[in-house]
Amino acid sequence: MRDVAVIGIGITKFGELWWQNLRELYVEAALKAIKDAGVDHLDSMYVGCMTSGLFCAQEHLGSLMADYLGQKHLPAYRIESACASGGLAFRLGYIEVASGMSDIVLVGGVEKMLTGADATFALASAADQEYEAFHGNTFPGLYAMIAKAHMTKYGTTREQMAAVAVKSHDNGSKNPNAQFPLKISKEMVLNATPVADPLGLFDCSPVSDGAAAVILCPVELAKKYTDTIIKVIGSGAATSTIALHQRDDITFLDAVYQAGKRAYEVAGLKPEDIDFAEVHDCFTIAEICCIEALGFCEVGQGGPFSEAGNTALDGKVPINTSGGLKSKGHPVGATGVAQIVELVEQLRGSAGERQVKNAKRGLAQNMGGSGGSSVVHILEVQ
Amino acid sequence: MRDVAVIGIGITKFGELWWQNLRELYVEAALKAIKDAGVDHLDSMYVGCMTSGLFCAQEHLGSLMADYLGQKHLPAYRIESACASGGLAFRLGYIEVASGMSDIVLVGGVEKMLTGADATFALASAADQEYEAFHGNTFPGLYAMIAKAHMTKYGTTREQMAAVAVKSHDNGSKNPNAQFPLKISKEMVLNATPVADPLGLFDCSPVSDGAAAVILCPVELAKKYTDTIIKVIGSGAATSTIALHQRDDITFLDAVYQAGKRAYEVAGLKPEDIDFAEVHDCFTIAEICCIEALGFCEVGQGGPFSEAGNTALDGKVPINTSGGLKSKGHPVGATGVAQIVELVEQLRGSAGERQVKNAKRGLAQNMGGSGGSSVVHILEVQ
Amino acid sequence: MIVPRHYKEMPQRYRLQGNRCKACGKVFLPPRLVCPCGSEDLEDYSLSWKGKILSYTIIRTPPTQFKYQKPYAVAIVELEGGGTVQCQVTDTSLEEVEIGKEVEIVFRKIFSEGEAGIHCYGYKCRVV
Amino acid sequence: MIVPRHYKEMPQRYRLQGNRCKACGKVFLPPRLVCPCGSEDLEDYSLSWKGKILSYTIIRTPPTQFKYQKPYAVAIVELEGGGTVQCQVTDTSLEEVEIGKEVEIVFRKIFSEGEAGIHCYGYKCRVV
Ligand SMILES: [Zn+2]
Ligand SMILES: [Zn+2]
Repeated sequence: MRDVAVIGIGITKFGELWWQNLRELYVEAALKAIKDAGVDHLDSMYVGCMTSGLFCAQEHLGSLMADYLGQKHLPAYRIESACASGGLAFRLGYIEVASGMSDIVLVGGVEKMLTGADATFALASAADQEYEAFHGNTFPGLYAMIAKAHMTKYGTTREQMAAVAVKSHDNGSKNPNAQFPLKISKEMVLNATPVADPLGLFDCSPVSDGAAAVILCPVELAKKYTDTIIKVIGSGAATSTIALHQRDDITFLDAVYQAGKRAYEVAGLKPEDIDFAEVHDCFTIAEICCIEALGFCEVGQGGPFSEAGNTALDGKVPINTSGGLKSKGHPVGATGVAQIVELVEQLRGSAGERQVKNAKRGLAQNMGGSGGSSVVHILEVQ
Repeated sequence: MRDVAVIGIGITKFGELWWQNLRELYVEAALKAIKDAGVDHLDSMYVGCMTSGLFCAQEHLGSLMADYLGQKHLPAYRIESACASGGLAFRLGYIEVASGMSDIVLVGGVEKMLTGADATFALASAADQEYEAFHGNTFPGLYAMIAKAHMTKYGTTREQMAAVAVKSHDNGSKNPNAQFPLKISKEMVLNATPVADPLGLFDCSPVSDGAAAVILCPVELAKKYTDTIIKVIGSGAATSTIALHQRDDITFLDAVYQAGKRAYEVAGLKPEDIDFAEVHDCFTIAEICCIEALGFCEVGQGGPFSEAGNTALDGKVPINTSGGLKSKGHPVGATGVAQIVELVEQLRGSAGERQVKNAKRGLAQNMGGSGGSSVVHILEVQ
Repeated sequence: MIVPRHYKEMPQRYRLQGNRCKACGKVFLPPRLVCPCGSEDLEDYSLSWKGKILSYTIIRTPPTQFKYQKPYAVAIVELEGGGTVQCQVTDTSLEEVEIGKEVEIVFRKIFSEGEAGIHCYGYKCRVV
Repeated sequence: MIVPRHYKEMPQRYRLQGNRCKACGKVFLPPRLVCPCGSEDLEDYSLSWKGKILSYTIIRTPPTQFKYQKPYAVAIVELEGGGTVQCQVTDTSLEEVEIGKEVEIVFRKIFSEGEAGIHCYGYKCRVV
């Protein structure tokens, strides 16, 4: 398999983008990525999107997006794995380039969530519809159950969860594309409107519109386009039990652990070799569980680890420098690709105010549902 | 890239399967394929499905299906390209095995359409929702427009279209898994309830539940499992303009032409080298346009070519020996994988009453929407 | 459910507001960000309200939200000065709908959506 | 829309009818065709109507079809003799819902669906 590099990135503003529809969001991000890379054609395209069916009554996104991107006849695939759709699309684009089948591949992610559709209902399609959603549970509800169990088992506190949100908003305040680029206080998190106990509004990522895109090519070819070679050095994907109640231990995200393990193996690295990471903080408790499963701290210690500042921009391992899903926004299909965009910004040294010092290796971890699937990538600047 | 073989196949009955839900259909087909291949593990899985979101309010099929297949932690992807979802899933499984990343890959396709949801509405999500479905057009309506234009431009007749349906049902009557395994007459087609003029009920494939699955591995490894090596010798995919009215010529399916062209190039073959084919006959006119775009007859001559018996089981190039979407049924996400299953049955010489004599090379062509995407594979028995 | 989506599309649906590629002249409804010719230099363009039928069908089994309208004709209309649309044929007997017939675009209610019965408006055409 | 789907699930929802792996003893609701241990030798098994709460939450922003029930508790319940379910906690004040509490399964209406207001029934639990 060939070595693969990311040579272009593009992203839209994330937020309530009433004036942009599904195809316009996607094309905006894709055109930016194409220009950023400087490529004059594409060989193939992967579109990560969770549920344009339920939000927009629109499937067949490969055809729609290739058409509106003006790429007549381009082979194009739509990849879905709930909120991990973007990350898995990236993995498949990576495999196609590595295989030798294609040279220039665009991977885009998009979600148009503000359409008038019931977002709570649509997002529940990532859970076991018949045995979770049927009973009235929701996405915040599933993570709330994880939080309750984590608090009981490990003594994790609401204050520790709040520290995660405060940190993410600190970073997001430095990201012009963030949906909520504003700092918040621990008190705001603790006193926010309850959504699903123990989670309040500021524990939850928002409902967002947005798109992101990247261009992949073989490392050998990348030298034609750029001097800063950003290489994909690790990739791993895994699934787990879809329904939360059927898992042996609901506090441990084993799909994240498995995906991370494989990515570390491919890269020949350990968690301590990672300089910074984007992890899937759809809820504050999710970030805590993800950094545990990825080995950035001990299992059960994600709360105290976060509260002590280890995950801050100047901490031991900066987490979600972009602001994360929490502050940047979470257009679900776009999220996994947007994480790669942030990794590239950091590795290029172009992350501005939120730049991590000496960022040489970054990890992106994207997750579907309540942890039923996950995908991890490790990128390194050469 | 490594050579790839198909070593296992599995399929459910197609039809109105009220007693089986989405996950049960998929797992039944997948278990059959695993047993047929004789493999003891899987490395990766691709699930083709169009719109389980609109039919079942269920996304995240990679996680759901890996879980219910008992394959804990298996990397799994859901691929969507409307009615070409299954065929594109097969192509991505093929790329993954060819790349060297995985050895044993399961590709499954599934659709549960009889759920009480409005199937006409759900299927219209394959078209341009905002500029086709919004105006009240439907899938039969789009193909009806193609038919009207084809009749006007080339003189294609209703009788020629009816001949396609009669031939498909002749074949389907020999397929125990077919939804409608019964012979029909030309008069039945011509006098059927009108659906979208000029198409009547017997011009249209039915609404179906069903699933199909295949197992891929490198040719080198295949020898461990079987003496009959069935190799993927060609693969091509393409998209085109999603909205019918924006195409330069609505009678020519250029995504089919492009996908076929690429598959022929990879295989180093011409249309006349193909012994038999499964093509995407969601409507009688679709089969006519597909055999034209694939080069089995001259452009515009698909009608007379079919009426003259060239596509019959004992004709020049037998088309849809399985009964096609028309008689076998069309659970949309399953269709592309079911086409591969039929190719393998024929190449193994195990197609029973519908066996094509000297079947050495078969072609499968799967299509999304009104031709907005297509994928073509060529398989050969070694 | 469709309302915020629909609101976004109003300029296209109410005024046939699309755009036109300055490089190759191709006309688009809805407007595009990039032309298949590769150009991103597109200008606003309001499509003509006159055209002719390229193809059509009579829908006899519609989706739920159109059930009270059946049977109805849907046509592909090529507009004078460029661009094509797909829309219902209204104010015309079904027998009169034929390929090649001249039509004019008219503004109509398309369907009513959801429990609240929100009216969605847009263009149809009629044979002249 | 959900009715034919729901009908299929009735044995599970009305009688907690699942199955059990004869090789490893694991209990499943809904029934499975193959156990993660690899065995396809599973036998019908009706889950117990008694159990205890493993975790829970109070839903305050429900999806549309549950809007009139809010706030309500949803729990993960481990049943005696194997198997777990996720369901609402009913006939119980929200303050009484805690991890470790013993519950019994009861048969209730879950929600009403669609314009026709079809009732969907199934299991809930209550603290005993
Ligand atoms: Zn142009
Ligand atoms: Zn077992």
